[in-house]
Amino acid sequence: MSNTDFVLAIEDLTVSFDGFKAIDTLNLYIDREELRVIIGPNGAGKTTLLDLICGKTRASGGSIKFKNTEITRMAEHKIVRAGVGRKFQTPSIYENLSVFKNLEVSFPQGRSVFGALRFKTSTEVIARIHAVAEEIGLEALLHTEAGLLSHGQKQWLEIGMLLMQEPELLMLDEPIAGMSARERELTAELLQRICRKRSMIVIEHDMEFVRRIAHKVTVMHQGKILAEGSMDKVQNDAKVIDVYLGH
Amino acid sequence: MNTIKTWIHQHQLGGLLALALLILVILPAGLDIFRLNLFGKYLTYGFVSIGLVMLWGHSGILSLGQGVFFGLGGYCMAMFLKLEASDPISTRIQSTPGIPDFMDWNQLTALPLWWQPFHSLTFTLLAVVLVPTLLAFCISFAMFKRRVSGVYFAIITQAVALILSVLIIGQQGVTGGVNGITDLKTLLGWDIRSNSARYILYFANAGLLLACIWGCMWIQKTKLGTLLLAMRDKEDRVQFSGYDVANFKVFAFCLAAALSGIGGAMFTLQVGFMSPSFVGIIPSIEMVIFAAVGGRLSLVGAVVGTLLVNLGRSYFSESFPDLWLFLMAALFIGVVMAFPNGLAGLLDSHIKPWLARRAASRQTPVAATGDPVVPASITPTQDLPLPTTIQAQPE
Amino acid sequence: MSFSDILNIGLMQGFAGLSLFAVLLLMGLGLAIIFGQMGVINMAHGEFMTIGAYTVYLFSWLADNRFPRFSQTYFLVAIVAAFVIAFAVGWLVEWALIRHLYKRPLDTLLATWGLSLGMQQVFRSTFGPKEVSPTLPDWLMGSWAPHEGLDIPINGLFVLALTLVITAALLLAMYKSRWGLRVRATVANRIMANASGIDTRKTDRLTFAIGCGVAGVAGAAFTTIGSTGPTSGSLYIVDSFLVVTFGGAAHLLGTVVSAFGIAQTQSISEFFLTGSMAKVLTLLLIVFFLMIRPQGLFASKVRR
Amino acid sequence: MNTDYQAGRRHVLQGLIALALAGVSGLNWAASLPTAKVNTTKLAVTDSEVVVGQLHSATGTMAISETGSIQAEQLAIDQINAAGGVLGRKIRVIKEDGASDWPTFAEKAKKLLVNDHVATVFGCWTSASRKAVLPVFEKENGLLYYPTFYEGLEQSKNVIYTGQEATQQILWGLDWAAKEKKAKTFFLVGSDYIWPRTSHKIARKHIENVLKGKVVGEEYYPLGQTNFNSLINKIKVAKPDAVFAIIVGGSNVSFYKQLKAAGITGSKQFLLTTSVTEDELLGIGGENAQGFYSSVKYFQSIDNPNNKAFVAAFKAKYGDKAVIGDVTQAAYLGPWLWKAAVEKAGSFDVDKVVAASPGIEMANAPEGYVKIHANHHLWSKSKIGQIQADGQIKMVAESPKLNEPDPFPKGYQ
Repeated sequence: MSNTDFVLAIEDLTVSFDGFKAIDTLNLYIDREELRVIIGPNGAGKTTLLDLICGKTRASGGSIKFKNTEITRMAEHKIVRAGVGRKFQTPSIYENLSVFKNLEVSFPQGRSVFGALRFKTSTEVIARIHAVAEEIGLEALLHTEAGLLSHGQKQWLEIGMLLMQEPELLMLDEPIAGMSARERELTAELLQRICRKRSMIVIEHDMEFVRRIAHKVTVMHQGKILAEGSMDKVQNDAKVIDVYLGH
Repeated sequence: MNTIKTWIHQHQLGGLLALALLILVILPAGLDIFRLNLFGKYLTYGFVSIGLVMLWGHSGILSLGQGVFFGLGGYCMAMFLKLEASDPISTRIQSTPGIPDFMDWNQLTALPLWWQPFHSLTFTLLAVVLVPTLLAFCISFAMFKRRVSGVYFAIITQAVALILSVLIIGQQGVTGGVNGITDLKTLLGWDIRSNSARYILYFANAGLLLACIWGCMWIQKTKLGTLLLAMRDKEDRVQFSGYDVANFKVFAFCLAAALSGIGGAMFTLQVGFMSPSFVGIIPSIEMVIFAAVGGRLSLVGAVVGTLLVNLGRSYFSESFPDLWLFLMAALFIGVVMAFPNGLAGLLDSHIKPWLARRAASRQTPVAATGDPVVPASITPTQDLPLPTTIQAQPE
Repeated sequence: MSFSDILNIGLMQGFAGLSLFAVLLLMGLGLAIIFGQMGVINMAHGEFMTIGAYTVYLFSWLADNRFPRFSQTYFLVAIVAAFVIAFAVGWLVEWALIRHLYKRPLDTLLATWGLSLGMQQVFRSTFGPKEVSPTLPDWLMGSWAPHEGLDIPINGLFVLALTLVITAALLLAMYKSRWGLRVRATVANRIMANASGIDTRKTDRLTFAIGCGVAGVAGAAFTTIGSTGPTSGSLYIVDSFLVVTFGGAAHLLGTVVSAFGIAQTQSISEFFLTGSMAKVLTLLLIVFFLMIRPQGLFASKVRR
Repeated sequence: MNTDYQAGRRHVLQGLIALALAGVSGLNWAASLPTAKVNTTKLAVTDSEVVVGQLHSATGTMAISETGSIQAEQLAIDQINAAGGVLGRKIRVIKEDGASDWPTFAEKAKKLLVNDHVATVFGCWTSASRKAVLPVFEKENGLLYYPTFYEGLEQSKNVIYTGQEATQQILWGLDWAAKEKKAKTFFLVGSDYIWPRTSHKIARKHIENVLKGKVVGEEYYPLGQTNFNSLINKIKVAKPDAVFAIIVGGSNVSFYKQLKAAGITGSKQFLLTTSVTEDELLGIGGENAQGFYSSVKYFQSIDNPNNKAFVAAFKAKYGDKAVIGDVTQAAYLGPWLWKAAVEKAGSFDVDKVVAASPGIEMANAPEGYVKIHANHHLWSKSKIGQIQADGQIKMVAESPKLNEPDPFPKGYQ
């Protein structure tokens, strides 16, 4: 059943908290270099789905395959090393460190205890940090303490930290929440740029933004997939209008 | 001269140098050998304190069982010294000469097998570091892989301290029981109780402590140090950047244990005995308080705090025998309430800005003050985040 | 040894386990509220128990010297008084100390450790450094012997009954009263609780004080089986924390089950091993169990 | 009577006469015994004053036990000062708090000897604290008067042990139990540390080899244990003629309260203990241990004129409710024995005082007659008392002759 071409293949995934099924026999397939947006009302299980993929929450049943490898029981850091990056809903960066250090820590080298002890900031690392900083528009702020950045800049920094790891699948949880119109604009451009080299899953509420970036949209409701397809298609889906857009 | 100054600033060695000046020059010059020996004893607790700075302040893991590792290091050293003190000639009045006196009292007629290697100084010195580290590894590996954290970890370390102290007291035939291992005299024939030996041991201890602080500063500056700090504040982010956080926590715990073990061994050498009262819960908590008073984020601060608390205890208990516990209690509560980052935090948040303001008002350019450890803006609230955001709740 | 002897010993040993269960539970209950519900690591818990013990001593002194006709009944009054006094001190401590530290739970450990040092010295200055012994009512200190060779300690029965009453009252209060609702809401989500009109500060103070009050009752009850001195409370503190942690800090019911489990393990192993080894064995089992189930026996499952 | 002691007494007499004649305390003494002569080792001794140290736990868990010793030593020192002091010099005390912490004891001992140069120290209670300070005293050549009954296995040139060592406390008591109480089977219980374990080792050998009895159980519980129900059931299973109990500290209270509640009372079970004195009964409550027997060398209720004077003086100083236990009395002996030895030696120098100590007698000790043995322990009479409901202990038997202290008993190791 599973297609080896998919970056991510989720089949019959189920998780329950004290009997409440947050995700219920869900199937989802993501193509290479696809930017998928997941929408749905609060409590639909969107964030839980991301948690399950990156290993933060453990599934009660079903399978998650990343590039045809089963990752359902894999340790979190191994899933990351396999190539899955995850951005959290609220910006999760190291506020006390500079932008440069934030990016440096995310560089995928010296990941063992003693490796980290021996890690040197080589020219290769510096070059990569500058490249990523340019990508996310923070090059001028490299030596600023991250806690002093604006909310939007923090979101970008976290995306930048993920880019340092060059993930093949990047998952973003509401990346533009709390951003100004201008910042949304820039973020949309950023996402479109970076998805050329990788697949992405984005959770978002802002329909304008979704329309702009999505290749395909998945609508979730009560732990299940309600509809899937292009933005136009799901927006005209009667079920979706009923449970979500109609409200 | 200026280049040296910048070098010191760059490497944030100002605090370390000040501490070195204090314990290598000022104290030995100003104190008689009795008081100096006392300070030597306090400095051995300093090893535990810097371990706690690395473990608690820097990595966010509170251990209430550091006394266990201090005790183990001390016991290893004490076993070696006791064997040396128990040669067949000085123990000829025993039923079995040549074994430690407490074994003889407990009808042991031969040295237990696991005591044998402690005839060797090399083995002993290795054991001083490795025995605490190994135990720390076993505990922390099991705990952190199972994601035990915060208060729960602290309470488990307490239970470990309790288990070990009951065991040591209960197995008095091979451990010396509640009296500990006492009456230690010589190290390779060198009388450790003479004044000259005390001076040498004091300086060895002080030098070793400064070296350990320097080593910890170096670790703080590597990527490992950055990661430990990052892990304390945003454990999830570190984990989802591809790091196995459990391994890093194990490292921090083992490091703190090794440092404590060294401190214990130095204690045995300078004080001349080791007792299970160190392994228990009360000394373990007191050691946390030493670090807290000095500042859990500052290596130098924690050592200074250790010295101050112990000095305070000696002074108060000599001068105000009826009130000294109130004074200590007030000190602990006061520090926690008013200066959560300890005396070092006070320096960073009040004194340095004040100095900077004064300097600025004199129209002199302000150089970046050499903060010994971490930026002052770090808040100590990350120990156990309460659920503060709505996202933490189930959907 | 005859069959009836074995039966008697079995019964008495079973009761020994039960009475240890009651002791552990009673010492853990106050902490389960303070530590489990509020996250405050109260190292002065033992000293609040000592307050209860000294209250009994005071009442016993009054009964001996002023009101001899109450010498058989003062104890019940003293238990209520122990609650009231420990409650009041707890209220004061929360106001002066704890409320400033809610955002720094590990710091509560240090501050309350300082507090416990200070309280011990207060006891020493007030009641003298030596232990004291309240004169306990005769009906409390004997044994109940239903037939030859079987003695059930009445003080054990008393502690057991008291523990059951207090536990039932706390469970009821926690799950049926408005206070309990407020506490649970505050624990679950402080901000939301605040937003929905719950005075979380008042709830905190009341909760802390009730926890201390229960500790006072425990201390009062333990005068029947233990010592009363400035440092008596320190005998109980580690066991209390282990009981609460082992049970899973968030659930009162967990504390009950955990106290039962630890008591049975310890009392059975004590019968077959030496006392020290029994203690080590029990502690090791707890540590291993917590390794396998870090959240304790009972933990609430939520998405974290 | 020992002539040396009489010589000491003669000095006192001379002193008193001198005092009466000159009207100024000690001046003549100082003139006849200049400080340079009585103090050749730089001790803190002046023409009018001699400084001594007192090292006990005033805080922490051991304060419960050690307070009595602190009070008794202070009382003895006050009395000595009132009678003119030692070699005409008033005693001044430096008090240090060991805080129930053995390293602190070592630190404070060092402070007293090295910084304060005290002539002698009265102090310590637990064996662990004594073991911690012992190397300090031997290294700095100090002198310690140690008041507690203890396990023996020690004999230091620098310590005078004014309490009983284990054999003195145990052997005669067990003989008495076998003879008077017809005890054949014994159950040994103790706190888990060196004193109970060593004592029980001696007791077991004596029971098995000398009394030809049987030990039917031997149990140890960690210090601080508060629950003894399982132990009590084990005792009930074993049904011994005698329980021999050495439980200490807070555990003691729990043990006796729970024994009583389990129906094991003095009227039903013979129990002999070496760890309960009037001090412990304050916490246990006499009614909870009523009828059990204690084997020590002193009871507050001993009926002799010396003791009556001692108890009266103690109560006058510390209040009517003050009680005096065995260790408290032993602590009271310390300053008097030191004074006698100093005056016999005619010097405060530790070596001379130590050399003068063996043979020093005290006929007017509250417990009766005591004498320092060459092994630095005291000859004393063992006594058995029965615990009363009011917290006093009534003496029921006394060994007919002085028991020789034997810290390294042959055949018991």
